[in-house]
Amino acid sequence: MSSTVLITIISLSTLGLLAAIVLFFVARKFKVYEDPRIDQVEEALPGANCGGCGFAGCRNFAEALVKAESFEGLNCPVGGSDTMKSAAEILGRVAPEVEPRVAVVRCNGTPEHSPRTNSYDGAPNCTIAHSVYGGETGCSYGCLGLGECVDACDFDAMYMDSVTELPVIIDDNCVACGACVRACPRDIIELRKKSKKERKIYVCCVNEDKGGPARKACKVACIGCGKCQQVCEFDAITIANNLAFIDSDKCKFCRKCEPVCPTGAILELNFPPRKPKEEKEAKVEA
Amino acid sequence: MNKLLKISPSPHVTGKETTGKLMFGVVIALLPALAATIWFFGWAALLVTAVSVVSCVIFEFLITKYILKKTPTINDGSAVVTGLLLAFCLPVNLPVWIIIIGALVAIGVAKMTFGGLGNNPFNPALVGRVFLFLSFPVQMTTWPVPRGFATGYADAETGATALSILNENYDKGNIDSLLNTPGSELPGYSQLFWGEMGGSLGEIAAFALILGLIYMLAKKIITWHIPVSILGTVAVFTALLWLANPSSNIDPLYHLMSGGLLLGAIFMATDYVTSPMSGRGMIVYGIGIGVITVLIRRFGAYPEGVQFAILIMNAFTPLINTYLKPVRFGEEVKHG
Amino acid sequence: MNQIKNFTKGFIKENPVFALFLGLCPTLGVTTSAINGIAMGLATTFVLLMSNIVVSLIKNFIPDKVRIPSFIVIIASFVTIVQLTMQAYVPSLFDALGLFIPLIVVNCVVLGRAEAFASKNSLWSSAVDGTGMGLGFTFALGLLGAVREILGSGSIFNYKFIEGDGMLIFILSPGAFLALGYLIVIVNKLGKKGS
Amino acid sequence: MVIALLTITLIASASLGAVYEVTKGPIAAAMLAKKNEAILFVIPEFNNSPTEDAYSIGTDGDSIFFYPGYNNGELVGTAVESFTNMGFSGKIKVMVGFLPDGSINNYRILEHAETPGLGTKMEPWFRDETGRRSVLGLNPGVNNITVSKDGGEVDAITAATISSRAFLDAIQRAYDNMRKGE
Amino acid sequence: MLKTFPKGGVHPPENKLSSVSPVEVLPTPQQVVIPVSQHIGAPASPVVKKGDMVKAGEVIATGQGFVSANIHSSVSGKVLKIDKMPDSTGYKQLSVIIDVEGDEWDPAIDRSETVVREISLSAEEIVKRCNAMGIVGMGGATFPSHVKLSVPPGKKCDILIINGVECEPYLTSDHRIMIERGEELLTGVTIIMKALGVERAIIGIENNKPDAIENLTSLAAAFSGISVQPLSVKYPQGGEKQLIRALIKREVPSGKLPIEVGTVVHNVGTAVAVYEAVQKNKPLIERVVTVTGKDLARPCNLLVRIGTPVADLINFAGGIPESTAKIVNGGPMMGKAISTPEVPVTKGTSGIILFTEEEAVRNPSGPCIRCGKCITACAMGLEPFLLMTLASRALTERMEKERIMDCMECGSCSYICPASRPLLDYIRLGKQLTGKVIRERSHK
Amino acid sequence: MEYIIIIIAAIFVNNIVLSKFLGICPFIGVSGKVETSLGMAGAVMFVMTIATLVTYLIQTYVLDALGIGFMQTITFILVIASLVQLVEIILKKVSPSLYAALGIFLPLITTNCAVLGVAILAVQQDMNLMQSVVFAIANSIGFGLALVLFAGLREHMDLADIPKSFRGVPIAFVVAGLLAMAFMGFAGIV
Ligand SMILES: Cc1cc2nc3c(=O)[nH]c(=O)nc-3n(C[C@H](O)[C@H](O)[C@H](O)COP(=O)(O)O)c2cc1C
Ligand SMILES: Cc1cc2nc3c(=O)[nH]c(=O)nc-3n(C[C@H](O)[C@H](O)[C@H](O)COP(=O)(O)O)c2cc1C
Ligand SMILES: Cc1cc2nc3c(=O)[nH]c(=O)nc-3n(C[C@H](O)[C@H](O)[C@H](O)COP(=O)(O)O)c2cc1C
Ligand SMILES: Cc1cc2nc3c(=O)[nH]c(=O)nc-3n(C[C@H](O)[C@H](O)[C@H](O)CO)c2cc1C
Ligand code: SF4
Ligand code: SF4
Ligand code: SF4
Ligand code: SF4
Ligand code: FES
Repeated sequence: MSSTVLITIISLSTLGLLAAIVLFFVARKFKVYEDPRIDQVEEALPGANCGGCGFAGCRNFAEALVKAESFEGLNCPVGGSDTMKSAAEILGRVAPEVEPRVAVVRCNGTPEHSPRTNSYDGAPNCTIAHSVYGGETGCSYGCLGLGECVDACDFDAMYMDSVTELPVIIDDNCVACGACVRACPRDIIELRKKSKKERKIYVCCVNEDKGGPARKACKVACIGCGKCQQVCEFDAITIANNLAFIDSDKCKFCRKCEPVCPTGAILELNFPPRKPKEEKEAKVEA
Repeated sequence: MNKLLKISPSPHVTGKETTGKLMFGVVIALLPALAATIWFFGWAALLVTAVSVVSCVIFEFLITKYILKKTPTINDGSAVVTGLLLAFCLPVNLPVWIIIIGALVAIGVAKMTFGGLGNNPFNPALVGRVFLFLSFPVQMTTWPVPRGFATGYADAETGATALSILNENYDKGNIDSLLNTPGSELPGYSQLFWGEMGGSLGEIAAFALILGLIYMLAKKIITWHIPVSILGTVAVFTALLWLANPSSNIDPLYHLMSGGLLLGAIFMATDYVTSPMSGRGMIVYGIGIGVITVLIRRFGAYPEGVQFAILIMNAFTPLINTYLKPVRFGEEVKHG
Repeated sequence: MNQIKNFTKGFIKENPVFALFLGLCPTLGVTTSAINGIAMGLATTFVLLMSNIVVSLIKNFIPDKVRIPSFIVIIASFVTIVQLTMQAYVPSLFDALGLFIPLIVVNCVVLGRAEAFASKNSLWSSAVDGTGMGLGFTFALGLLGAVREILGSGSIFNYKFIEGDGMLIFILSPGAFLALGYLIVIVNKLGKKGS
Repeated sequence: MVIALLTITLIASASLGAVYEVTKGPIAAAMLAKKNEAILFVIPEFNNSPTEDAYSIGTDGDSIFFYPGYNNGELVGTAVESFTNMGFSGKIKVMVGFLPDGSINNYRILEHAETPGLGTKMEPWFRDETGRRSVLGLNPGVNNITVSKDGGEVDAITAATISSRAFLDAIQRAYDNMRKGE
Repeated sequence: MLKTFPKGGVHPPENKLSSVSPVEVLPTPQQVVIPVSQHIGAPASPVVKKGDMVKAGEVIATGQGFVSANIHSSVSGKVLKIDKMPDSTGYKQLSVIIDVEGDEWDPAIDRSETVVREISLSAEEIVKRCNAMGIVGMGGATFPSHVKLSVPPGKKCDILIINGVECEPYLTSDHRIMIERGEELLTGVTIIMKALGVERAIIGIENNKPDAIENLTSLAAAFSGISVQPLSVKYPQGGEKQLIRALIKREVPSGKLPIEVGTVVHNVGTAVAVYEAVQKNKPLIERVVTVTGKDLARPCNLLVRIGTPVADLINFAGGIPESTAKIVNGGPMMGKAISTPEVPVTKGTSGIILFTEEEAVRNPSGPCIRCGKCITACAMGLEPFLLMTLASRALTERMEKERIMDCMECGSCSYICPASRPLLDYIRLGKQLTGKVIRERSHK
Repeated sequence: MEYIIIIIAAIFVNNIVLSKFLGICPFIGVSGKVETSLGMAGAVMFVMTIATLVTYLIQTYVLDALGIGFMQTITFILVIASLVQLVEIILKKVSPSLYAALGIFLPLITTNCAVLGVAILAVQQDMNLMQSVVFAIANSIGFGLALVLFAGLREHMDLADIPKSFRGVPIAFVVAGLLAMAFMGFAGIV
């Protein structure tokens, strides 16, 4: 072995040794503990940082998960139960099963149903419009049609229909993150339980006015007459403030309520056609 | 009254100023300089200007429409201003294809990549110019001498600009003799003022640029802060150098009127989009440009430094905007 | 793991330069011509391949605590070997790449791969991964080099196809940044369309 | 753990040492070859070994090296490794060959950081016969080898006057020091 | 040089079409709709029922808590119903609807024309009386006046400022009051001075109302401690912080009230209302409203009962012109567009302006060109362009740091912006978001 | 004067990031916010100065003395790696907030070309001890300047309307290109 090789070996080893020793002592002196599971959980999350969980980004949520006593109320809507399961596995806990949900727009105030009374000329933003005036129609509860919900959706699951001037949800893309629900200043959008074959039945109105004014503002407004509540056998329908609401967790999709509504405020979608009353069906779908 | 009543948040009246009118005002302010350059360089100058303006507008149209898929924004006139100013800092004998590349870079790279009007951190026309300067140094530093009307400039006689002559001679210590020798290559003050000398299109005639400044100040298109702080800083800095060593430096007046300083200080440093927004910020920005300009002119490799100085201070603009806020109400006068 | 996918991922989807934004200094620094870019890429590939192999061979013997230092020593050794070899047998290339040869040591791609892949996978996978990533890196550098050479010098692989000079700026530093910025967008657009 | 690290270091350093041993020769040879090739290029044929007969003069914080070439004992030319700090981007190193009468036989740029496409034109420019570009055959002792802008006899590279000045400065420096050394 | 505030401001065309029209009395309407919330603070709670007969000046709803105000019937007649009715924004609000029968007033009210100069009430009694009479600020904010008349413990007020600026274009109601009711006004000022315990009051009036300046200056000689100060014309000089700065060179710090710098600001209309409440026992049941517009047949100033439909006012002034595209309640810079002329006049209605299509249309907004004109225009020294961007991205933390809550919503920024950006629209949104965050934090 | 030239050259003329292409990864990675970038600049300055000092000593008194110059790369990287780890451990304890801000980038300083590059450059340019240290400090200031300017520009762009496909890294490169272009103006100042 030549002397160069020898010198090389000796000097490098000494250097390595020295560095190792210094580091060893410093590391001892300045030790800080950070839960390694936070990293693991974060890796299991989708990383969309959408805030659907209610936390500021995925890492924040991971920290919350690690700290949480139970997973009650903690859910990543984007990743769904699979993600929660793997997070639970990492932390050795059981995750609650969450039922998949999908957003619906509870307003049917198309120009045809709800004639325009004013024209809005402010900044195209629903919250701004909502805070300065009641709306372009006589209904001060309905959709303002400026698409703030659409802008909020990170998953290309919404668009504004130019004819109805209402937002439309593309069920296949919707991950039920709830961003649109939070964005809408009028609480028009709701996350409802997903059902087989994308079936939906819900009151497509949020107007709390009494029957007369409500009807005057919009042909398909819910007038709070209570007929649907009477026919529902499952206690799924409640009426409050002149407005009916169908609880998607209780609804059994029996379709009894839809025909009794005098204004057509209840919508049913993706059901097979009814035999005798086809005429009405067509009207609602239009 | 059969229409629907309009509803909107206040205010319900608006001022008369629009983006388009402001840009048009800048174009008007540039007309004297355009006239001067046509006077000295003939139709070739108009050709360069036209090519630049038209290609800027066309590029903006094509990019907004086909690449960004937005509604084209050429009506606001900002592309016209960019085109004009780009042309104004090019030599008159520049081949057309190079001008077109410059326009593409100015609009495509410096402006539209950032989302168009209002979003670009760097001055588009200057980016276009510096890009060309660094890409085609030979073509960008051959300056035809003015021959008046009607002649082509493809094969014109070329000469050095005032600043490049100075740049060659600072270290030789013969500046004062150069200036005082009749018939020396170095242009005199009246040439600087009226514009009969080599240089890029828009920079030669000081009087035309000053007319533009007066117009823009009168029309409130710009405020005094930026031009005054730049010119003031250059004057002070060069005066100090000159007083310390008159044979290796030229006097402040000469500095002010030569090169692209006036064009830059009046029209390019004042670009709204890329300059600070508060008065205090503008002054800091102007001082920065002044100092860097003189440093580059006097000590750097390039005879002229305004273009770089403005771009460098453009980079500082966001920081200036963050740290030099307007004076808030309640900050200045405390309890009376 | 599918070895073919493992190999090809480095080209577009996980391209160290275009997708992961790693190893950017040599990417910008040496790509004044296609040849330089490719040479740098291949030198890096060699180091990547060898260090991946060695790391995956000895992964079980290295305690966790000294994992990173050990990797660095291994990588640095291979870099020095490349350095000495190039200096001896291709001195002109060595001069052209200059400082960036020793800097392969700190190329995040190399250490990143050793740490993220080789220390967890088999010899064969690691070798495939190293080669794939290395060639992906080479591809990126070659592409950027080619673009800059074509625009900046009007030539490709030293073959001049226009009279006179190109757009000088592309040989200079601003051109490097600009070209890379636009290349990333274009490559990512094409990549998305492809998959 | 220390043992593992130590083992790795040991193996690494040993193999490095070995590679170094192997490449030491070729590296030195490559460096010498480069120099010899440049010398061969700038002075007429010789049959001594100029690198062995080399001598140097220190100036401006660096050194200038002289490689005299003899053919059968007769001086046929001197290759001078000269430098200048006046380049556009710092130092430029050139090898320039003088015939015994002091006229420039040929030159080669060894090292520089000038801008490609501008300053890099030094290599072909100053032996190009167009106009007054070429410095070959000029004698710095007789001719004024500065750029024409400065009143000299050589045309500067278009848009690269700085590099041209620097190049000529290196040549002049080589000549002056060669005369001084004699 | 006339006094003014130093920073910011704009100068919109004044268009004071009705400044020479004396105040006319609008006949009582057939029905009035009186909302129970016409002021800042808690809504009042109705004390009448359907079918009750009321006289003009009778309390129909009582204020809830300190910052609130009583509501009085402005007419005599029968309560038709108490129901939710659309207010000027189109949202429904609890209102008392009264069918007018005759014009019978509460006997306690002194309806004579004679001006009573002698002040018999003590400071506390004045405050109590204002509270009982439902006096709120007439300058636009409708802040209950009794609150402003009671100086909080620990604070001291040394000077009263009376706001006769009326810097909004078109509006002339304060102008007419200063000309026609100078003596009542000055007596009102003296009453307020007594309530606050100050020796000095300054009335600030913009120089475009020389007749008002002249009238008050000559009358003020007979009142001790009151002076009139002409100001140069610049919007938003009527903003209280700007006015204080212009008149006495004090700057109210961010987030603080004028009392912090030893002053209180009241509008001239408020001073007259205080006079009437204190000396004549008359509640706030009518007010002067300017009805104006370029195409309106007869721009005028009207004395109007609260609750009168806006349509009645317009009809009196010549009817809605065909060209009308927008109707604004208040001034063009700060007023609110109303969705239908059926809505009622309230205590805060200083003017009704009918805009033509040409004036009403907002130019399409373009990208911000960072011209800085909004910064120059903002009298609060804010950066509206930045606030708008931050608001549209809901960056509340940064908005708070950039002092969005200082914005007084004067609209100068939107007015001046060459790119027609809806700056104030977004700044309001930002203020809402930020205000919510701040409130939540202070609750914790 | 000599030191002034070194300083100006390193900060403006041959800016380590914009013209030498060293330390690009952290330049692109940690430049989102002005505050973080200031922290990063500080960390780099600290590490770079100490690293250059130590490596200079090792080069002169170990490698050159023993004639094993070829071991430069491996010894330098070892020294730098240990140093960074040292800084990391200490910072974690002393200023957790700064540590949190710099996050994963502290370890990245190890694999940061700037530190190793400057150490090697100082040796290559035959500088003496004092010159090397000044050189290191000047370069880290240059790094900091570029980083902070860049962070300011990126904060500005966060609020701008950048086309989707350019957001993030690509636009950062375009800005870096334009910044480098502006800095070309300093050519020849020293
Ligand atoms: C990007 C760029 C690189 C340059 N590189 C060099 C160079 O390497 N050498 C040089 O002498 N001049 C170079 N120059 C030109 C000088 O800045 C200067 O203009 C020139 O040397 C003197 O002008 P002249 O030769 O046209 O008289 C360069 C210019 C640019 C724009
Ligand atoms: C929440 C709030 C509290 C106030 N408290 C007081 C107060 O305690 N004393 C007072 O004199 N004025 C008070 N004011 C009234 C303000 O000083 C001011 O006169 C009022 O907001 C109307 O002014 P503007 O029209 O300029 O907005 C208060 C206002 C608000 C909004
Ligand atoms: C932008 C702006 C402009 C204002 N202009 C006036 C005005 O011209 N006249 C006026 O009396 N009050 C104006 N005010 C309201 C005053 O700030 C303040 O609230 C009022 O003078 C207080 O008196 P009050 O409580 O008696 O209404 C304005 C407020 C703002 C925010
Ligand atoms: C006073 C003023 C100066 C301007 N200066 C320039 C300029 O120097 N360069 C340029 O490209 N555009 C200029 N413009 C046009 C416009 O602002 C510019 O294209 C924007 O930077 C594009 O976003 C100017 C506009 C104004 C109003
Ligand atoms: S539609 Fe609503 S809930 Fe569904 S993904 Fe979009 S934002 Fe989320
Ligand atoms: S649903 Fe809500 S957010 Fe969406 S457009 Fe309608 S009002 Fe706006
Ligand atoms: S509305 Fe607010 S931000 Fe705009 S100018 Fe007025 S105070 Fe300033
Ligand atoms: S006035 Fe309008 S365009 Fe000018 S800076 Fe303000 S928001 Fe931007
Ligand atoms: S490659 Fe240089 S810092 Fe990453």
